Amino acid sequence: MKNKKILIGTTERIAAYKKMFLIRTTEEQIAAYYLKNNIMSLVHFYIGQEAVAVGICDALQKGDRVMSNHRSHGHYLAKGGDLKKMVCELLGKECGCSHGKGGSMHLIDTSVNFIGSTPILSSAVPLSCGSGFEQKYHKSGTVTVVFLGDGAFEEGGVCESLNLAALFKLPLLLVLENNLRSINTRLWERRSADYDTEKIVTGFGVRYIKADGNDYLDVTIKARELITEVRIGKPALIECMTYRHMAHSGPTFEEETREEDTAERRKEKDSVAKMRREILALGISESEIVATEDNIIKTVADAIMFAEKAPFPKKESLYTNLYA
Amino acid sequence: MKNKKILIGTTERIAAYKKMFLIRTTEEQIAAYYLKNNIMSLVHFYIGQEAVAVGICDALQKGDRVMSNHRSHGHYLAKGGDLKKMVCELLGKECGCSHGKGGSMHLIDTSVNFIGSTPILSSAVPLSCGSGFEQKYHKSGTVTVVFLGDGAFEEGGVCESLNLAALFKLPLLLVLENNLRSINTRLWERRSADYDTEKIVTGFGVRYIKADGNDYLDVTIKARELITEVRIGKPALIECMTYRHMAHSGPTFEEETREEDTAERRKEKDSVAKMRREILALGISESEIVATEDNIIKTVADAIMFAEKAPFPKKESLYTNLYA
Amino acid sequence: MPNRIIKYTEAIKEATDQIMEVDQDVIVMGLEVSYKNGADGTTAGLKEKYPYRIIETPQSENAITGMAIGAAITGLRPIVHHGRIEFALFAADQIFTQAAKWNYMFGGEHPVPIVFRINIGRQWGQGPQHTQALYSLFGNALGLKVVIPSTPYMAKGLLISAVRDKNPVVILESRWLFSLRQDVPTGLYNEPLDKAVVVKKGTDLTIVSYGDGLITAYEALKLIRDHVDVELIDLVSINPVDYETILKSVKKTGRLITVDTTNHAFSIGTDVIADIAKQKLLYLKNSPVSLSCPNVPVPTSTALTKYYYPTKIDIANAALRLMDKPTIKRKLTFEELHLLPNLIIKKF
Amino acid sequence: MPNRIIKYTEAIKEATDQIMEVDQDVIVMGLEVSYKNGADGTTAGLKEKYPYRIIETPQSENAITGMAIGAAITGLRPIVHHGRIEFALFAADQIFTQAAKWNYMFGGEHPVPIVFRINIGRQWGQGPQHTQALYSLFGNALGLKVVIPSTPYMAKGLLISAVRDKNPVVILESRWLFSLRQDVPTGLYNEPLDKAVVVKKGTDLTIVSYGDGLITAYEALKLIRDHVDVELIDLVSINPVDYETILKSVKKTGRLITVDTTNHAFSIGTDVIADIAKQKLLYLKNSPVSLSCPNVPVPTSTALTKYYYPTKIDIANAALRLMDKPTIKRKLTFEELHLLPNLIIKKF
Ligand SMILES: Cc1ncc(C[n+]2csc(CCOP(=O)(O)OP(=O)(O)O)c2C)c(N)n1
Ligand SMILES: Cc1ncc(C[n+]2csc(CCOP(=O)(O)OP(=O)(O)O)c2C)c(N)n1
Ligand SMILES: [Mg+2]
Ligand SMILES: [Mg+2]
Repeated sequence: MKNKKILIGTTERIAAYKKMFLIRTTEEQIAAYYLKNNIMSLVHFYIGQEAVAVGICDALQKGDRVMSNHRSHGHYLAKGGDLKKMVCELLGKECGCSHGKGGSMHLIDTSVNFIGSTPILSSAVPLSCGSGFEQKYHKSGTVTVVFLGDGAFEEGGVCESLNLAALFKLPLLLVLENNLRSINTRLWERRSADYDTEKIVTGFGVRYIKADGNDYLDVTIKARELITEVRIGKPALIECMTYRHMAHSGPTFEEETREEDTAERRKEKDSVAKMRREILALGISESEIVATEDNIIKTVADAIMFAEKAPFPKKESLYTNLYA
Repeated sequence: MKNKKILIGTTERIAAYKKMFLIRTTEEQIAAYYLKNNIMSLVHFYIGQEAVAVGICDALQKGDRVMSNHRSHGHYLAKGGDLKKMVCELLGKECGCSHGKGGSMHLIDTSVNFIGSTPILSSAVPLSCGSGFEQKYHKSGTVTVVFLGDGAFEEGGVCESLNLAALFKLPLLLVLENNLRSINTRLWERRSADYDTEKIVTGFGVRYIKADGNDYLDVTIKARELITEVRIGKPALIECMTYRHMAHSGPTFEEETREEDTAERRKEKDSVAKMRREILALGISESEIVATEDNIIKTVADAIMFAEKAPFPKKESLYTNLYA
Repeated sequence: MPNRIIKYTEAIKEATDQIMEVDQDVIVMGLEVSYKNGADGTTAGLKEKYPYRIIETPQSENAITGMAIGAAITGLRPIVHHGRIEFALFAADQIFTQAAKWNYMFGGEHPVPIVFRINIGRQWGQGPQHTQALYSLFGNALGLKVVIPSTPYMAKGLLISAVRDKNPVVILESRWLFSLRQDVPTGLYNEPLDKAVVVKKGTDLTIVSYGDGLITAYEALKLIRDHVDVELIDLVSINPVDYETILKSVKKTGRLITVDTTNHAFSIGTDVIADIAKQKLLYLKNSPVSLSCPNVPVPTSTALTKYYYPTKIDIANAALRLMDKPTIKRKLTFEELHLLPNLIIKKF
Repeated sequence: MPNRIIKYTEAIKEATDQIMEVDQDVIVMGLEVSYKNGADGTTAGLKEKYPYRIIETPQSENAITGMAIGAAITGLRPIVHHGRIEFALFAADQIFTQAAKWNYMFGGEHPVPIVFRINIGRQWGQGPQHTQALYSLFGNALGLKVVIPSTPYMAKGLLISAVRDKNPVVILESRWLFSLRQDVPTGLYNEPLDKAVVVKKGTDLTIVSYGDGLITAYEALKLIRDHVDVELIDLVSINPVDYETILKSVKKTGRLITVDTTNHAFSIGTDVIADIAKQKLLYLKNSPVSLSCPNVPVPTSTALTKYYYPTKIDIANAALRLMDKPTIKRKLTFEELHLLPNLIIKKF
């Protein structure tokens, strides 16, 4: 792996860090905003898992598509989704990416081929097979990526989809973000000691690779290699081991049931901090980084302010869009 | 394997042949009856797969349970289900095992722990996990067996159940009857070339073994070995490779889409004929066998005659049993 | 255009074939759709003509349905076939929570042009787990359009409209009607997805039904032709229900019978009757009457199913009773009760 | 027995605990049921007390539900918890095709003593895929008993009855009611699974509702106490519906309002109204009125959901209008519209 890392150049690394930091500060500022304003709308924060979203999306081309789940802010932003539209959506505003009808769990930005997210565990996986099917049918040469968690992986529809992906040779990459938890439950509560994800995945004829989901470079390099194959109809699954920093949902933390993923260890392994060290090591100065960060922080603060002031959808909007 | 076969003694082999022959002649006579009487009620014949049902059920103890699917006549009879009640059920009579309400696809005889069959593909698999769960909960020392086809194996609920079986250490044996077909579709139409059942099954932490489903001895010996382990909470799946002789449903044959499973090959591999050769080789005379067979044929003919004359359920019966 | 008499299943196949010819993005997915008598003949022969567009599938209703929806979202126009509603239930999430809600939940402009062809209902020996219809689920589900073709003509026209629609359309095909025959136009034509059809005009009373029940009612009319002047309405769509057409009729006749081929709680007839009841200043000559099945699952023995579904005699007598006329006594034959009606239907 | 005021969720937990104490065969399965605030507090602390009977599960609704049903068939009495009806839909086959039909399809004597606790309905920011109820599906499904507890008292009594019943019982728990508080008996008691409850007697008009809508109606009554004498009925069971209690009331009042907290097609109110409409010789003083939600999925923004559900003002005004009295004008606060009602309810 080590030597492959040189394939990712300085500019790319800086760009990646910026994206990771954007996701991080967006989430932090939104969490603070929710707390301050007592917002109890359902929300799932992505903090801790940024290396996965950015590592994967950096391996994609513009025409490639992404689908996602309940924890989709990071995926949306990594794919280039519009920040303001996302924040507006979270605050239920008319200019949100789903015009306030969807909220945090229903992000979409088809202009960048982020083609939708659904909070029903695993549902995006069969849907993403369909996207891959269409890409293949129209010989577009593009791929579809779907993000799912370790909990969602236990839904039978995922196994069915793995079979479809292999059978129809779909240009599909499944990104399994294994943060060791489904809500609070730990893997050992849900799987026997002999459970072997790789065997299951490859048993259906889908390639499998494991990556360090707290390490941008590891994720993105492995993803790039895989995607070349995916593009020619060899579907794959990449399992990214990572940690979710905050509570399962809501703008809070939850430390009681932590095992491997203690606050200390999460801090030690934090992907954003790690990436920051990487670019510091490239010779970028601390002050340069801070300036960049400040810029991003401000952009996000502006977006939140913008969203706060943006108008709510009108009553009439309730009744439209039942049908297309 | 060869040397293990001596473990199954002469008496047992003869008994097994009788059961296999019972299933065979029952099916043949019912098929003839359906044809003659133009009965168009849905029915799935088991002919060809007898070694599986009998081989497995001979490995069970009385308290052990069986659940089954749409093709359940053989499983029901192998577990010791009442013949007359089955035939009555097929003909829609009041004295049928389900009082005419269920028909061919809903056989049950709890007196011999054949605890039910359902034609919805894969649905019996989660249910059988529950039976195994109960056995374990009440420390009864018994096991549950569930029969499913290669088609049903593709339903996501089966994968979910494999995980549950391993996680909860259920005394559950899944019997995968791979007759190469789901209705007419062949395996290669439904699975990629890299599909590997063993990997999938063991990936969930469930033991896997493959058997020659046209060979009673192979099935029953492997099943006996497995079940000792199953009984102490190590779930397993046995995949029995076999052929379905008749059409998917109805009292007819279908030869157009056959590949490996041509009429010729089916005849060559026929499990009942094979078992007959085995007991001939044991020194049982042809005339003895024929006499036994004639006896069974007559028993079945009697059962059909009995069922034919038996009364239909009364109108009132329609309205009862919505609730227990 | 010349017409010729074809079967219900042939009408479906013809619609599929013709729409596939003109729209390269139409694909068909389902179990056995690529086989000779594919999907009861409704896709017969199409695999040869469209080798890459008739897609055989594993036994994985959930993922297959989801894959089709995903393809619809991204530009194809899939037709998914499910041989029984009970099989389609494995895909309940994809149909009711994903496809149905997709456009609304993203605030519009996210069409899901997909057709779900789902076979339902009565058939000899299919029993409690192979004969449900779940109309109430489909009628209540927001975001779906749901139609029930009662004839070959409707089967063809509705399927064509469904494929051309931008929304998820469910077509509930009653297996009981698969042998019906009718003069069907040879070319492409649309039948509206949201309009009830007045099958026969009349002044005495209104009968509202759909699918297999509509055909039974149609047969019942022949028995009482000289005694009651019935207005017969084919509901066609149960989501949305065309209340306007029904209301207009009931305003005229003042009497209403609904015929359901499932149990009565939360049934289609119930929905229709409630709508009439809520009308202000509408005075009926008699309380609405609902004919439906008993409050139990469908048993398997023909000795029991013969009492299960409302027959043409039941419907005829309900109409006669409502008009205070003497009722008919006649027993139906085994064939009438249990075999698919082998009728030739005139164009409504 | 001394009473004390406890929350809806506490009442559920208490029922579970007490029934587990007396029946060793009762087990609980579901996601997070073994955690501290398990299943929104409804199983909190029980894992410690019953380590082998509170069963944490993987994300596999289909197999988990099927496993529970299989255990019920063979002798246990499982309670299965689903956090949302949308999650339970993955187990649609097991609930509607297996558990519901099992006893009938085997001709009786094959009980399925299982309880499905399914959380449903409105909640801030849960949106189109986390707030459905699918009442019409549950009301129509043969073989299930389906109840909707409207108060802590009912939540406890109905759960106890459900666990003691030999049949599959679905309890639809409205999340909106989780903070309601009430005096609840400390011991075990049964509430009938098939009886509507007259919450308040009255003579002017009958209001029929259930769950969250019932509580809203209960609140509405306070606003019009001096103007309309309402008879308020809690439907309690939607499968079967206790039409008798409703009919008796409507015969007396001659006026009917139904309150639904979902869209109106194939709704519970529709079913109730149709039953009244079919009665011969029942003359109402006015057409029945149905209050329900608009014909669209539940959006997420509070700016839109505030118009979605019938409010106490809406209900009050519908009653006033039916009595030809002047209506009320009042705007509800954000808290009233979007936060769980934090009420103490008197015993009905
Ligand atoms: C089908 C379904 N079941 C249950 C839920 C409730 N739920 C929401 S998120 C979640 C945890 C999912 O865990 P995982 O897939 O690992 O994703 P993570 O939250 O860890 O990112 C659960 C159980 C759901 N949304 N959908
Ligand atoms: C969920 C579901 N989907 C489809 C069907 C229709 N169906 C009945 S039997 C069958 C073939 C099953 O094949 P397999 O499981 O291999 O069993 P076999 O018939 O070969 O014994 C199918 C598809 C069904 N009963 N249930
Ligand atoms: Mg997780
Ligand atoms: Mg097979």
